[in-house]
Amino acid sequence: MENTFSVGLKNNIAPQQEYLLQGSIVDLHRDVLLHRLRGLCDNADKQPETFSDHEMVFVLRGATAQQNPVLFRVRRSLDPPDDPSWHIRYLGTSEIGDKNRHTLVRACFDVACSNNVVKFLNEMGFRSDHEYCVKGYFFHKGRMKVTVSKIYRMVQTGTPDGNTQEAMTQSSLVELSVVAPAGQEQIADDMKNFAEQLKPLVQLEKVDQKRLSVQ
Amino acid sequence: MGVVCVYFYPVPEGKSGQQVVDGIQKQIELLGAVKTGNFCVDCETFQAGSGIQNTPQRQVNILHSSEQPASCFAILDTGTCLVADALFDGLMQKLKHYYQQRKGSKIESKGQRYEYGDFIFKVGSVSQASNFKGILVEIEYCPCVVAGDCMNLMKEMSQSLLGSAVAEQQSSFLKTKTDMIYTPADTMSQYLEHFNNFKKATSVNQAMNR
Amino acid sequence: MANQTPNQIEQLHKALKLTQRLRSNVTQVFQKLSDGFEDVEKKDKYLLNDLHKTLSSVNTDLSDLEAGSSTLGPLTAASNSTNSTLICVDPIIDKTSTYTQLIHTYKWTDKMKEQASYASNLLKENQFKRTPIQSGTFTKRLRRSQPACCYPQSNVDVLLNSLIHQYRDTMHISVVRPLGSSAVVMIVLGKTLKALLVLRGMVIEWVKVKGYTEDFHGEDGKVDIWSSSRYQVFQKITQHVTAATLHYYAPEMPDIAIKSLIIWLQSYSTLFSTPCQKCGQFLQNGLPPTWRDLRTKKAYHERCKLMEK
Amino acid sequence: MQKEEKQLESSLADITAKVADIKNALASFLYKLENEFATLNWPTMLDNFALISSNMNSLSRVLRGDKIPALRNFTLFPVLLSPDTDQELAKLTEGRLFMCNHEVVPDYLRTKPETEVEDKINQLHTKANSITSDNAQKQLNNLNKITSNILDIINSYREEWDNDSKQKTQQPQTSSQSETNTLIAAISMGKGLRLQSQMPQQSQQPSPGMQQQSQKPMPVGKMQSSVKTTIRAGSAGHPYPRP
Repeated sequence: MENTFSVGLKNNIAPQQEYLLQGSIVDLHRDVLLHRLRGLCDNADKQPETFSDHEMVFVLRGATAQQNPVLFRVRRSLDPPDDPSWHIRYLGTSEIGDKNRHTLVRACFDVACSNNVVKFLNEMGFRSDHEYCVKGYFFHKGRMKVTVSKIYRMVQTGTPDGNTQEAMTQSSLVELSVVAPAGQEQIADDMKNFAEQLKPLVQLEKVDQKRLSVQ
Repeated sequence: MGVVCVYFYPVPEGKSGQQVVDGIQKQIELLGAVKTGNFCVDCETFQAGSGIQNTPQRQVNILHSSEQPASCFAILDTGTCLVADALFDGLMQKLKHYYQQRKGSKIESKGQRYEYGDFIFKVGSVSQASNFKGILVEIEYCPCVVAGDCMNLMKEMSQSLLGSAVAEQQSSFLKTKTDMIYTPADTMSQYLEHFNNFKKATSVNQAMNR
Repeated sequence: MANQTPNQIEQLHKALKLTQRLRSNVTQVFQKLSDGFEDVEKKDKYLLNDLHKTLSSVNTDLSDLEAGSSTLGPLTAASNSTNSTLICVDPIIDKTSTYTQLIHTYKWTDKMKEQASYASNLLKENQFKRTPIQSGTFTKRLRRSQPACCYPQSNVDVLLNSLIHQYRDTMHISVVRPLGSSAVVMIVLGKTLKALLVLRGMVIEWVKVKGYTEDFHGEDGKVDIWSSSRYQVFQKITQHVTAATLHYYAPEMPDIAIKSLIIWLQSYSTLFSTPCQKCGQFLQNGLPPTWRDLRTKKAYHERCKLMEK
Repeated sequence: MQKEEKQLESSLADITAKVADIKNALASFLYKLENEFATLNWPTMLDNFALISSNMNSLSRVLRGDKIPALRNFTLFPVLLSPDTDQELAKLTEGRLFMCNHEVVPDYLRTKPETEVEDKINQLHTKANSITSDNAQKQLNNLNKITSNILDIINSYREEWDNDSKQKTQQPQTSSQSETNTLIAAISMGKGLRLQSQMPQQSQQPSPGMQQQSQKPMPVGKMQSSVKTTIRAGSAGHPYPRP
């Protein structure tokens, strides 16, 4: 049987490429940004949607140096706390590209899964690397997705609640992303135009993550 | 979505698999069931290489079912079953340095699907690398969600269809899950159990032939 | 008006024409008489002749008219009914067929009345003694009690809360009131089935049974009391439970009716695990024993139940 | 000698051509001003000015050019003055000048300013000379002072305005590059998110004590058990129900 995934790959309809721009906003001015985003994005008549997620990053390491470690990001929603939805996200290394491309591009698989994923990954040989909580707002305009969120460090591992978290910084992370099938470069232009409209509040840029790790 | 029992139907000496399948299908049609298309359950096995830190070498089985076309069931040899989007196949490819697909390991059960009242019957012939391996009959009782509740009811149905010898088999897996809510993942675990039995049987046969 | 035959209409026309002619003749006579007579001596004979001629024509016209009108008969049979005849006289309303509909309705109500009286006669012969109306004091108390459908909301809530509390181990009962006073009671029985009861006051008006995996909420999140279960078992059980609500119906003690129905409903928790008490089998036509005896609560197949009695 | 004459001749032709250009441009501009003043707009006005000025420029370039002999050295001498109308002249000047007589010649062939103007210049010269150098110095200083004062005022205003506009465009800082980097490093590489105790083991090479640790109730294991219990409760709502 030809499974749906290989059919998707063949017809190039499986969304697997993420186009990304990142920036941040100081908490003091976050409401201004939210207001502007609400005006710019779809569903302006409704209150912005909030989200609250717990992300655990798992890593699979080889014994030898040739095997690159593989990172799986397991995320679950804390928002209805009794019925969380889980998913695994795999992110490839991001390409900065040349000046003609306005956004970061990286491989991206989002796979919804059942709630025993942590046990499953542990048994597969994955080990927990780090974890954090993300809370914030979520907008969309067409297929562009904008999140304005705060990152919380976990003081203790395990189930997160208000007492075991502390905010990383006094800023919220702003991300503009589209997940699309490969080869749709014109999205980057749309995203650039959108990012222009948020200046000078937020500078959404392609941030080289490799450069950050050197610092 | 209800409780499913998967039965192994032995092929008696001197009969071909197709003949037996036809016989069962005739029996089902006599009962008054209606043909509702085809079904397919397939399974691929991935074996861990030696290079994972601090973990015994595990085996991951990836199963797909035509009944849940957008899902993918990943079952470890420890019994843990992860239900995920079909895109999980893509994730397995990202792990190819750690988990390699076994060549010729793909095994599948294919055949007719029938509906009768609240029951669904599936008669599948199992093949691995286009070699016929045996017959699996799946009986699903849709309205019930707890396996323990309808075990005797299922037994009665399977007795009338497949004979008491077959009906007596009960999956060791189902016995452990009598009072929990039944999920499609449990069905996949049953299939995996049977698939593994088929593989074992082949390796034993091969050993004997040598 | 419309239902008169063309022949009658023709005769009506004739009669109208005759009346006109009679009128003109009579006027002629009076005209001549009022004009007066000059030279009576000379022409008296001639004048008398003339007068005689006109009067005789009047006479013939009159007799013609009388003959014509006798064939016409009374105008309409409905003329003796009340104001409704006025509707039929109005030519504009005549087009809207209100009148004919009205007649139909009258016929219907007549028919219904007739059949209802038959039914009541039949029922009288075959009395169910559901409501024990016996001693004098008891009947007095009953007369004061209000009809079961108009119990105040608070009373219903008290009853439902006590039920929720009483059966919290075996079933999960929840109450919503999507449209004001009528309560919709949703019951989840173990992991076997879900049932929905619609109450009007304390009367059970509607019952629906579905599987454990199915939901009584439509796609818009509102309570959906109409859609049936997709499984045959629960469609069948819905029928049985509806029948049982009629059996347990007690207009004078509505709370007992609800309580006993719920106790009876509990026996369905073993729907898939109990074989039929008559034939000892689980399945009959692909269905488990869907009927529970109303008193003993034993499980039977639908057909086995009939044979038992 | 002959060569020089030839040169003169050709350069004269050049000059006449250039002058004719200017004249044409002027004439067309005047024509426009008189006849199309209703529809004339500013850009076309500017175009016309630009045309004239470019013509003037090219004329002066010709005059300054090397090939032109120094015209200053040539003398123009009116040989014949006559009070009679001269048809030829009228034709040459397109009807502007009909005769070459005593009245018009001084105007056309003038090399010095008019006498009245000359007088005025002389007057100013004498006045300038009459002021003493001290006085002149004083006035000069005064003027310098005033101009420097005005300059100061203008500068201070400019600074003020610049500040104002800067504040308007820049606003208070709404985002910080360093915080952006911290956040992105955190979510992409877990920088600053790993717990202190886990950091050395997990991010660097494995220590031999690792095996032991996985048996102890380490934080990851704890999480596992909590998840196990949620499976029982959570499996009621299967995440992928199929109709």
